[in-house]
Amino acid sequence: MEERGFIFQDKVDREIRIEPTDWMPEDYRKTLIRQISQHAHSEIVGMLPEANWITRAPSLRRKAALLAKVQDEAGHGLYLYSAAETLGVSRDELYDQLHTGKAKYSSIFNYPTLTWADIGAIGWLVDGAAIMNQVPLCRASYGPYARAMVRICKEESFHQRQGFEIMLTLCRGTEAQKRLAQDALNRWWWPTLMMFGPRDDDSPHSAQSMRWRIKRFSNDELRQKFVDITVEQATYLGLTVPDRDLRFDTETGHYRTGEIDWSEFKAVISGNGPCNRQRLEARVKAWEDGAWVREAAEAHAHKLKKKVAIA
Amino acid sequence: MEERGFIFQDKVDREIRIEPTDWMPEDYRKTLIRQISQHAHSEIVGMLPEANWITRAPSLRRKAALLAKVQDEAGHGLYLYSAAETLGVSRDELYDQLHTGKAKYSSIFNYPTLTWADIGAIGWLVDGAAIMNQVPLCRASYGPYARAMVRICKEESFHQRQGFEIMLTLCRGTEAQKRLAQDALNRWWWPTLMMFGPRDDDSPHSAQSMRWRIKRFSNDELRQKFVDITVEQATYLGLTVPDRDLRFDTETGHYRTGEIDWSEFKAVISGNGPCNRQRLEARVKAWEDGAWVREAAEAHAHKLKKKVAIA
Amino acid sequence: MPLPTYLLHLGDDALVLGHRNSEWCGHGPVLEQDIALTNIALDLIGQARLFYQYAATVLGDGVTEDSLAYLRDVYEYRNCLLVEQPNGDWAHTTLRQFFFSAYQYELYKAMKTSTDEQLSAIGTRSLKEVTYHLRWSGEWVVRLGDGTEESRARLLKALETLWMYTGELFRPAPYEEVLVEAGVAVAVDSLEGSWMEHVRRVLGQAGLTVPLAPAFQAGGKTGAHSEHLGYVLAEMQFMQRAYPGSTW
Amino acid sequence: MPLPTYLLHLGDDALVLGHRNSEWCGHGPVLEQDIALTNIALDLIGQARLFYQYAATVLGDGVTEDSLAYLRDVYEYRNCLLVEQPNGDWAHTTLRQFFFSAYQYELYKAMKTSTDEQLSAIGTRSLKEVTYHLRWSGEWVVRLGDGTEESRARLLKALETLWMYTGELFRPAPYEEVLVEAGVAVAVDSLEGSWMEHVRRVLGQAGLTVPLAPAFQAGGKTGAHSEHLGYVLAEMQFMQRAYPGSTW
Repeated sequence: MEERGFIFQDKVDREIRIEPTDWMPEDYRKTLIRQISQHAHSEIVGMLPEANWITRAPSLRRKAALLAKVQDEAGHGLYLYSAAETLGVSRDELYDQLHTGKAKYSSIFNYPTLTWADIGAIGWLVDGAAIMNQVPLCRASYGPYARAMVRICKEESFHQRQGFEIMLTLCRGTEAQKRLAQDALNRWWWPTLMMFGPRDDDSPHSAQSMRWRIKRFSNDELRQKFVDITVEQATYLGLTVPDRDLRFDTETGHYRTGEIDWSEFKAVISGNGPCNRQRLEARVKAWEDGAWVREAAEAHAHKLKKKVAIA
Repeated sequence: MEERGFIFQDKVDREIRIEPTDWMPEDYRKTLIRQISQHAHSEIVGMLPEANWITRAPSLRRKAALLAKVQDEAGHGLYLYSAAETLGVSRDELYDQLHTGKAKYSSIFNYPTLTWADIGAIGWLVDGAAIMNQVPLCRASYGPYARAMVRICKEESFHQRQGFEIMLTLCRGTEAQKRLAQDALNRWWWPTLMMFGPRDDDSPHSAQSMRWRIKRFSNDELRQKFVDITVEQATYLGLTVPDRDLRFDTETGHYRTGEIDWSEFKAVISGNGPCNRQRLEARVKAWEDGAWVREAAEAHAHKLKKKVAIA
Repeated sequence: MPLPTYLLHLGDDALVLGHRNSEWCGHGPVLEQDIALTNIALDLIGQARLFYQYAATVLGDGVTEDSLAYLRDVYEYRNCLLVEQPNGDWAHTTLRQFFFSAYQYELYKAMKTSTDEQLSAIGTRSLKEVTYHLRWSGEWVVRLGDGTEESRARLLKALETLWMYTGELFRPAPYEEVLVEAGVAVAVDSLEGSWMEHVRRVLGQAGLTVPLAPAFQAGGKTGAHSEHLGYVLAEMQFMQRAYPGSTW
Repeated sequence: MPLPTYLLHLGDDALVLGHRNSEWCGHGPVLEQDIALTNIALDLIGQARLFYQYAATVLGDGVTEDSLAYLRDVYEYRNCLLVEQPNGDWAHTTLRQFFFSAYQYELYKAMKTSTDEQLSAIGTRSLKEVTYHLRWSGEWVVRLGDGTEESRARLLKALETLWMYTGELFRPAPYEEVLVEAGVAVAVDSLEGSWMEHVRRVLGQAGLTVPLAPAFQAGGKTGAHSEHLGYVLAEMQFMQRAYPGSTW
């Protein structure tokens, strides 16, 4: 490794932030761009399943909270696209990668929101899992990324509490409401566990990312942490986790889950989830339908500039 | 008047039907085309306000009946376009006149259907008024028109009974249902009275049409007949006709209504009704969106014919 | 209870597709075709009513065809995903109808021999209707595939969009499996061969081939629907929900 | 009771336009504008809540902001027709917002001097929000009018479609007239001049002129709506209608 490589890794090891103007290995830059943009895309695509319930939220208070939440996600997308841009890639390039299917986004957003309880379940489970994944990233070696994550995590944990509270309200409610809550847990439980990625022995990129401090815990570690917390929350809610093999291991002090259906994970990742096509089409449609708007805004700005120059 | 003109009028006077191959005055032909096509367009445009409640009909039985009713109206459109075609005008020409706003349709269909009760009110009032206008046309001098009207009137009176029965069910129902029924009567009453056209002293074309036997009663005669029947039906339903000046004239044995707001009639006729734009746009959109379908059907038929010719 | 669930599944399939088709009423590309599609909608809603009425007698307890149609939420609906997909253009609508009618044709043919007399009677009666639906929709598939470049492109797009929903038609749900053993329900997995043959023939006439892509979408038959159904129900059920306990 | 009806009118206007704007959430042409329009939707829904909450205290008897929003049918809604019109494209949405914000700006400015303290407080608070809505939407009108040929054509189409709904904003309903005399309600007919001035100026900057066509559509303020509102309510009210008496 050449000298600047040593200096770079030394900084990383000593937890000194790498900044946009610092030298960095090409692979580090590429890995970061991929990771940050995937995360940004996930925020944007992730708006869709929740936005699906804005017009049908069951109370005005919930409607306002949901609108604000989805708006926050758009904001997260903005922070993250900006962080990615500091690595020398434009937002339009990143959109293009998303729209052509080259870039990925979290496959959890390829599941549909069928009932209002899904909004609770997403907040409780999906945001809960996201926070597990994201809190360590607040100390990521790349400065702009780490700083974006600090803001994001703060809002995410607010969303997570809101989601849990929606579930709690349902579970303290009528029989029909409890049924909605249980049905949502049934559908979201396993996909949420898959959010942590493949099993450690099947996760090739992890070692390098750990060395670069853009990953600090293994997939299985984070998943276990999530399971331990969430199973107890489910018990508190009076809901049944849809896993017959789930049991508490008194030796390790951890909950052991049954086997995850990795074939489903692979199917969804590779495009065959319930909503992959629908989500991508919605994003592409928004982008294409908006083309004339963006052109008009640009043309107007250009005319204004010319007028100012003449004056 | 030349001889064939005498023969024509003599036939008409003797109630002998004029058939497509018979000679007829150019004005008679033009008047018939205008009247029949307006009527056909009314059937087609008239599908829209009722179709608006098919997906929201309150019971499966009512949903099926409404679907069948709107389908009947499409059928009436077909009969009438066919009758008009016997006068030497094509369906495409007639559509074009509708889509470009040159041809008119009954202005009653420029009012919106807001609640389910409107479906009852349309059947009861609008179809009721239509029947008053149309029954005499079953004896119209032009054969194809008269025969079409016979079929249409039979179905219309079925629709009218169905509509009245919807209203009756509402009026025998809950307070909320009664409110829906009364609200619908409030909105449809005056527009229905306008369906009979301007007052006799303001209706210039009538005399000639009477002579040709394509009109047999004056607007005011038909309107009076409708009012006399309908006011009593409203009483039976327990509904209040929204006309403070309405009173029974013991001398004549007729109900006298208050003054009709002819300025509203003129506004709606001239394009400024609540739904004129919406109705026309819906028809034009259906036609334009269907262009590729019609082209494909034609292209396929053409290819088939060629294949048959070769074989 | 498997029988009422099975009846709901059959009724929901018919009702939801009938609903989708009825959305076209007044907006069809040709007046005659507007009438034809409305006719199919009417037939399907009629079939739904037969299944719901039967289910209502089995369930008793004040249940009616209308309470079944109008008072269940999305996760209680048992229709396959295919029928709840949005109408799209005329190519989507007619191809969806063709796929479903080809399935219903096999289904009702087999249902005629059900040991359940009422199902057998419904099968016999509905088969006549579906025979017409199948011919009508198949003719449109051929017409669009063979018509113009545009119609062909649109049909191809419809095929690419809808194909993935066809597999579910032939995957028995648990409530079906129980009833197949009892000779009551149709073993839908046994219908796939004839269906595929028919589809292959008609797509062939349209100048298309059966896609190789997997027809993997499933879930509707056990209550896991797409996001579209919720909007269908919100609209369809409004009156019964807003004015509960009323007679219409 | 004119006061609660007036409050419902004010709340319905805000809620229905907030609903329409919220339909854009996740589908905007630019991420930043998606956020901006969602913000406006949030403000409007917030304003609706203030009016409904006030109405609920006046009406008592277990009425809540949610029962007012979710349990009234279309003929009981008192919003003007403008706000219930479908979103159309970005030009329609921003022009509709501009027309309405320019009206709300005058409305709330006048409401600040209402003899009703609560209305006066709501007016003061909401005016700040609306000042931003007006600037944002006005800027879009100018941008689209001055932008490209396409954007100008679309804006013109939006103007032609929406203009006829603007007149209703300034026609007092009976419940307003009573309250104007009492110094409670704003005399909307007195706002038209300033509104027109503002509209003329911004349309001028966009290179357009105020249409000569009559702005004749009316009825929403007294419950005679267009056919669009029923669909809005069926969707919006689904949960409260399907699960009555629940806490959310």
